Amino acid sequence: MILTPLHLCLLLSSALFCIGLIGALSRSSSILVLLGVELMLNAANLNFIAFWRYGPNPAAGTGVLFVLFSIAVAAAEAAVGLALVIAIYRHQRSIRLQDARRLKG
Amino acid sequence: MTGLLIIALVTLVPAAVAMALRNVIHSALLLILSWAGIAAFYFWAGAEFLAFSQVLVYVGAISMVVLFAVLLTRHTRTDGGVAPDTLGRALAGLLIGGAVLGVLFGAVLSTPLPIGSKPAAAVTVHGLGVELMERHTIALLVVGVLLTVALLGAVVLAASDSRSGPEDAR
Amino acid sequence: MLGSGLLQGLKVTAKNIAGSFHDPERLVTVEYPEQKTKLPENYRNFPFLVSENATDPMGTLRCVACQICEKECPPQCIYIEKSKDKKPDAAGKMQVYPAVFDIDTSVCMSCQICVEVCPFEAIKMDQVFEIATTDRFNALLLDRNQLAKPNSYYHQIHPTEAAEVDGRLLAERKAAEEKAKAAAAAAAAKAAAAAAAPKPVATPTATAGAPGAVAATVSVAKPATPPAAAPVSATPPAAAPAASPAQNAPASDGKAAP
Amino acid sequence: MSNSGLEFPAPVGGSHVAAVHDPFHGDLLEVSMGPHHPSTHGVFRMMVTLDGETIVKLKPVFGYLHRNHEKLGENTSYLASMPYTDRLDYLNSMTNNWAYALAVEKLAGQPVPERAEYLRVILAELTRLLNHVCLAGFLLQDTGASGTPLMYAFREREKILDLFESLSGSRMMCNYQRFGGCRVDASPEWLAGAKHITDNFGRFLDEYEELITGNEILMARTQGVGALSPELAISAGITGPMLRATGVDYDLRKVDAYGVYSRFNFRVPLGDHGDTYDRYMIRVLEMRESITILQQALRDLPAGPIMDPKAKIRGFRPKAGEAYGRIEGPKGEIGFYLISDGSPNPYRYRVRPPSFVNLTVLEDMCLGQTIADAVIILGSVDIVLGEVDR
Amino acid sequence: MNAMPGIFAAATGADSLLERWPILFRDTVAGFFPAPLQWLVGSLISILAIVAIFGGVFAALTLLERKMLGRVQNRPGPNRTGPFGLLQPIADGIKMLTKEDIVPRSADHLLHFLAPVALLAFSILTFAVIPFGRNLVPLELDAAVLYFFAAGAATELAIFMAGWASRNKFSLLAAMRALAQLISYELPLLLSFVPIIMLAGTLSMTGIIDQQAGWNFGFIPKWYIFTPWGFAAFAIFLVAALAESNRSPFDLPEAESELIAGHLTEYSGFKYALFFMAEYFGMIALSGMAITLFLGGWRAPLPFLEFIPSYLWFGAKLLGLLLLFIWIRGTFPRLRMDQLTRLAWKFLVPLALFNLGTAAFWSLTSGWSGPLQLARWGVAIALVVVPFVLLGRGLSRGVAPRTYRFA
Repeated sequence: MILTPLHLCLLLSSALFCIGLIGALSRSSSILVLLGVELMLNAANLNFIAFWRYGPNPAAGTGVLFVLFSIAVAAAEAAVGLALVIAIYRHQRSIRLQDARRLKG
Repeated sequence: MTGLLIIALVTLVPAAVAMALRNVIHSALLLILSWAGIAAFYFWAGAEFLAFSQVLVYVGAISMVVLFAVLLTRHTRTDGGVAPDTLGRALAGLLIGGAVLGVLFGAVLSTPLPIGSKPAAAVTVHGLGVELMERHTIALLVVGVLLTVALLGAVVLAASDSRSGPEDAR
Repeated sequence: MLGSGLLQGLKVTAKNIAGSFHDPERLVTVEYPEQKTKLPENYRNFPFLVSENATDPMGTLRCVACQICEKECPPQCIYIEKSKDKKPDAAGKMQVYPAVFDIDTSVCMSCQICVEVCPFEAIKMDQVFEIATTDRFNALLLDRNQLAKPNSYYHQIHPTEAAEVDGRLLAERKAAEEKAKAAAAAAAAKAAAAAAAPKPVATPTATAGAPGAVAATVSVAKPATPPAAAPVSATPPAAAPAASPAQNAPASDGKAAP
Repeated sequence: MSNSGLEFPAPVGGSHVAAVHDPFHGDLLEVSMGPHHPSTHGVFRMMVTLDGETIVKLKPVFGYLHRNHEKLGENTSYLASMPYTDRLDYLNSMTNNWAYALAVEKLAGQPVPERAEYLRVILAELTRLLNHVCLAGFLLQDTGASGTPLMYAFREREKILDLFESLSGSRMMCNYQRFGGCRVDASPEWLAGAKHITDNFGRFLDEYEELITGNEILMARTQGVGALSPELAISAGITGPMLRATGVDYDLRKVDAYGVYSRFNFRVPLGDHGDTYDRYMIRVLEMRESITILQQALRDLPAGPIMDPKAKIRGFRPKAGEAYGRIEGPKGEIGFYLISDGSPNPYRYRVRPPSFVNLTVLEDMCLGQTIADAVIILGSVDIVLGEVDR
Repeated sequence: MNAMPGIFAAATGADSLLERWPILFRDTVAGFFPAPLQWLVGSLISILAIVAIFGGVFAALTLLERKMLGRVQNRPGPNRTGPFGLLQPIADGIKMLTKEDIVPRSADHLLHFLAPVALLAFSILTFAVIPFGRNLVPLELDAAVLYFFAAGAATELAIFMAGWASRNKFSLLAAMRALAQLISYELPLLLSFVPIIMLAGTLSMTGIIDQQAGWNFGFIPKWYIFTPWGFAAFAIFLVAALAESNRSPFDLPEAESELIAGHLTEYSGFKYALFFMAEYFGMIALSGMAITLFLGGWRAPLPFLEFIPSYLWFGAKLLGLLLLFIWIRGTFPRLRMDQLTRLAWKFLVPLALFNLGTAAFWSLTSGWSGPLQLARWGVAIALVVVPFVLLGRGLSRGVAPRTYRFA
């Protein structure tokens, strides 16, 4: 079989996704978990660009626009997520996820 | 093709190391490098506008927020990280991650994909703008509202109770 | 309106930038090693010892080693050892002189108290301020040879004060001379009365000393002139042989006189 | 003493340097500002506990410049202490000299000739100009104004220092006042120079105020910062411009009317907020009042001797007794308390340093402010470490 | 196109040898190399030229700043090294190079080393898209403006690295301040030039400069600063640029009276010099950006001055802006952290948003002429001034000159 550039891009993005996944699953620091999620999101964005680049109609720019929106959402997610981390830290004096068991602050 | 490989290296290695390090600050800085690598990928793929946006948003903004959060939530300066993760947890993570990786790789490699023939007709900023304002107006508005709400929510969450009184601060 | 104060401030600094190119009031620094400001006459730095003339500074120190300054010096940076012998001073009177006179200028705080308490106008404040050395200890410890400066130098750095001091000294010496004359006259009368005079030494030196002092004050502008030097050089023959055995002689002599 | 009380510094070791955990404030950071710090005005140290940038605790640590001044004074003659007083508040040696001379004159019952009294007023008011202009410069330097206001202030200070130098022989260590008068008489040229400087000082103040007083950044930085209540100021013994900035009308020049101050016509400016801006502005206004005093004094300066002819330089032994001499120094009430046992040295020699007393309320003013404010609050207290540590 | 006459007038200047020699030189040198390498050689020449020229400008600027601050403060400034102190930068450089490089034992050595390097690298990156003269753009990008700010955004990251890696509390506080400052001022900085992009319709620097070609009435250049909204945007940009480049009165991360030297406290020798270099490079780059966006780039202010080569005009404008920065530094006290952020969020951001509206109004009314033109100016000025006054009043609430009573 032939390894096309698209293949390579997809492999890259899936590797990145898995790194993010492993990080998110195995770390207990909520900030690192958040960063892992962020990485997975980025991996998804890579896919959009890869398919836009090698897809049938690169001129449409839909992939780019999708990633643009995705970045915006990721920014919002990061802001809210980290605000949550800080709020949790205020209550629990810890950013370990294991410690944040109570829903009530 | 070598370009792509270098980009993959710059993206994957820091990300992997970042996920393994104990020092959160180092992790964050390495992740910034990884994000920069992703931006390089966008640039390589011909989406330069996206590359700059990625740098601006991730390197310029999200990284700052992350670093801020790390600094604000440290116990003392010395241990940037938190208590060590349990081995079982790490193993479970690795296992699941490995499994997913295997499935994804298998899927990608077993799929015949069209060979990218035509060179990318680079989208101009102007073209993007026109498309954004004409075809995706609603999406743009929604994202704008989302961002505003997220900003307000983040402010409310982060600034919530520290000064309001002793009953909140335990 | 917001920002008006800021603009005003910018205006002032702009005025100063422009002024620094034409207005000496707005470029006030002095390029030190090339330019120097004129030191005011009262400026003081570290003390020095006044000697009557430049050719023989050690022989003509006004200091009589009374040690008042040593006692009064607030940081106690003066160290004096009295001489065992005596030398005639400017007025011709036999005086003790400082065998050792050290000032540690690394300790001295230039307060001028030594000058104020000195009854003999022997210690004055210098104006040399470029005294930085690479040696921390020895170079800053000044001995009497380094400290001694002639009266003419004193006149150079503090003209008005020096003139006043010299005038006062002169007057004092005149008074002393008259007193001595009166005393001599009285002594002479006494001697005449007693019809026996074994000690005519004191009166000649006193009379010889007074003109010398006058000459020294007059010839301030031209140091080490023969007239100034003459009476001084006339004295050493009396002082130089006066070693330790001779030292007690006049004292016992003086005591024996009355 | 202040409400919070002045604590003597505990030995500070490495353990203080760790972050402190406090459930009510989050993570606290203890920062040692000084003794080597650009804006602690000498070797002063503030152990600051920070919540973010907000100060939750401030401990002043001083004594790095302690020179045993008071004990030295008891072991030297009365006159020999005079040059040491120069080194207390080394910006204002003339007023230190005066306060000490006043105490000794009270002790010995020594009268002072009128010309000397006038000269003392002239020199004290020049010193006030010098000190306040320095303060204005340093305060602005503390707010980060790149040295420009400081250099303008120093430009004017230099002129006054030149005056001092040509009169007393030294720019800062004047050692000028004596028991019963002054050391050197002022020549007519000197008086003309003083008049020239006095007349031009107002113009400089106008320019300085144009540069800075209306500056929005300065106002935002100083207004409402480090406010001091009049009650606390009185109970802590605060004096000088700092007290008057809180609105308390207390000026020794009016209260004691020592020397010939009763003959001059001047006003005492009062603040209403007691904050840093008030402390700064009170000083600026005091400078303007000083100018009017100087003009009157230079106009009315009588002829005559500058030293009481009966005054003794050598062998000065006041009769046994005690005396407290105080004047309104530029920083506040500077006083000397002396007990004599009839010997050439004082039995007890005590200084009441305004810098030190004014510093006691530092923590009260700084709590709840940010670390940047602490610097300018300290600047507005106007301390000189030579006087604080003695 | 309304810029056509301007372009024709410029053509006379554009053809002169003076104008074209940098490009000619580059192409000639590159021509000696085989064709595949020409691109590389050309780029290398550009890079070398930028580093050399701006290295020189940096050296001159350190001297200029010290001289000018000296003049502000009634003193001549450095004048001992060489004639008029002109060799001072060289002396400084030698001193910096020969000083011992001290790294605190407990510092994070790698980051401590990386921080100045990264900072300098990021600030040099920003030079890549600035048009220094006609055709003198090192890198012609479609989204050049975005590139510029993406590269610039990374600089505060390096400051954070420096502050955190030093393991000094003052450095750490400085790092926090640097982060807060970046987050606060990125927004007004970006918002301030959005109207420009809106009206120019392009993110390309050359495009923006082309839009500013020509003169109204033959002598008022069509630069964006000469419109009400453009002027307001310029002011906002300038304030935000001061904050972004950590210049006084926004030099909080290195506030010497509070944090000793902030993030620079634990740096010495050459690394310290690198920080300085980066700070000045950042200042130069932001000034260059301001020139491009608001001051017509390399264009001459008057038609008959076109014969002067464009890069000299750029240099003159750059010098003017840098002098303004130094002048401001010599005059103003520093803000406090909370005031700094308040200024950004409560004043500059709303003002920039209002300004966006003003620019939209300006764009919509571009057809108005005659008396309507006057009305257009009036409304636009009102749209700029009224929010400024109102927001300014809100910002300076509780802060006013006081009157004092006398006992």
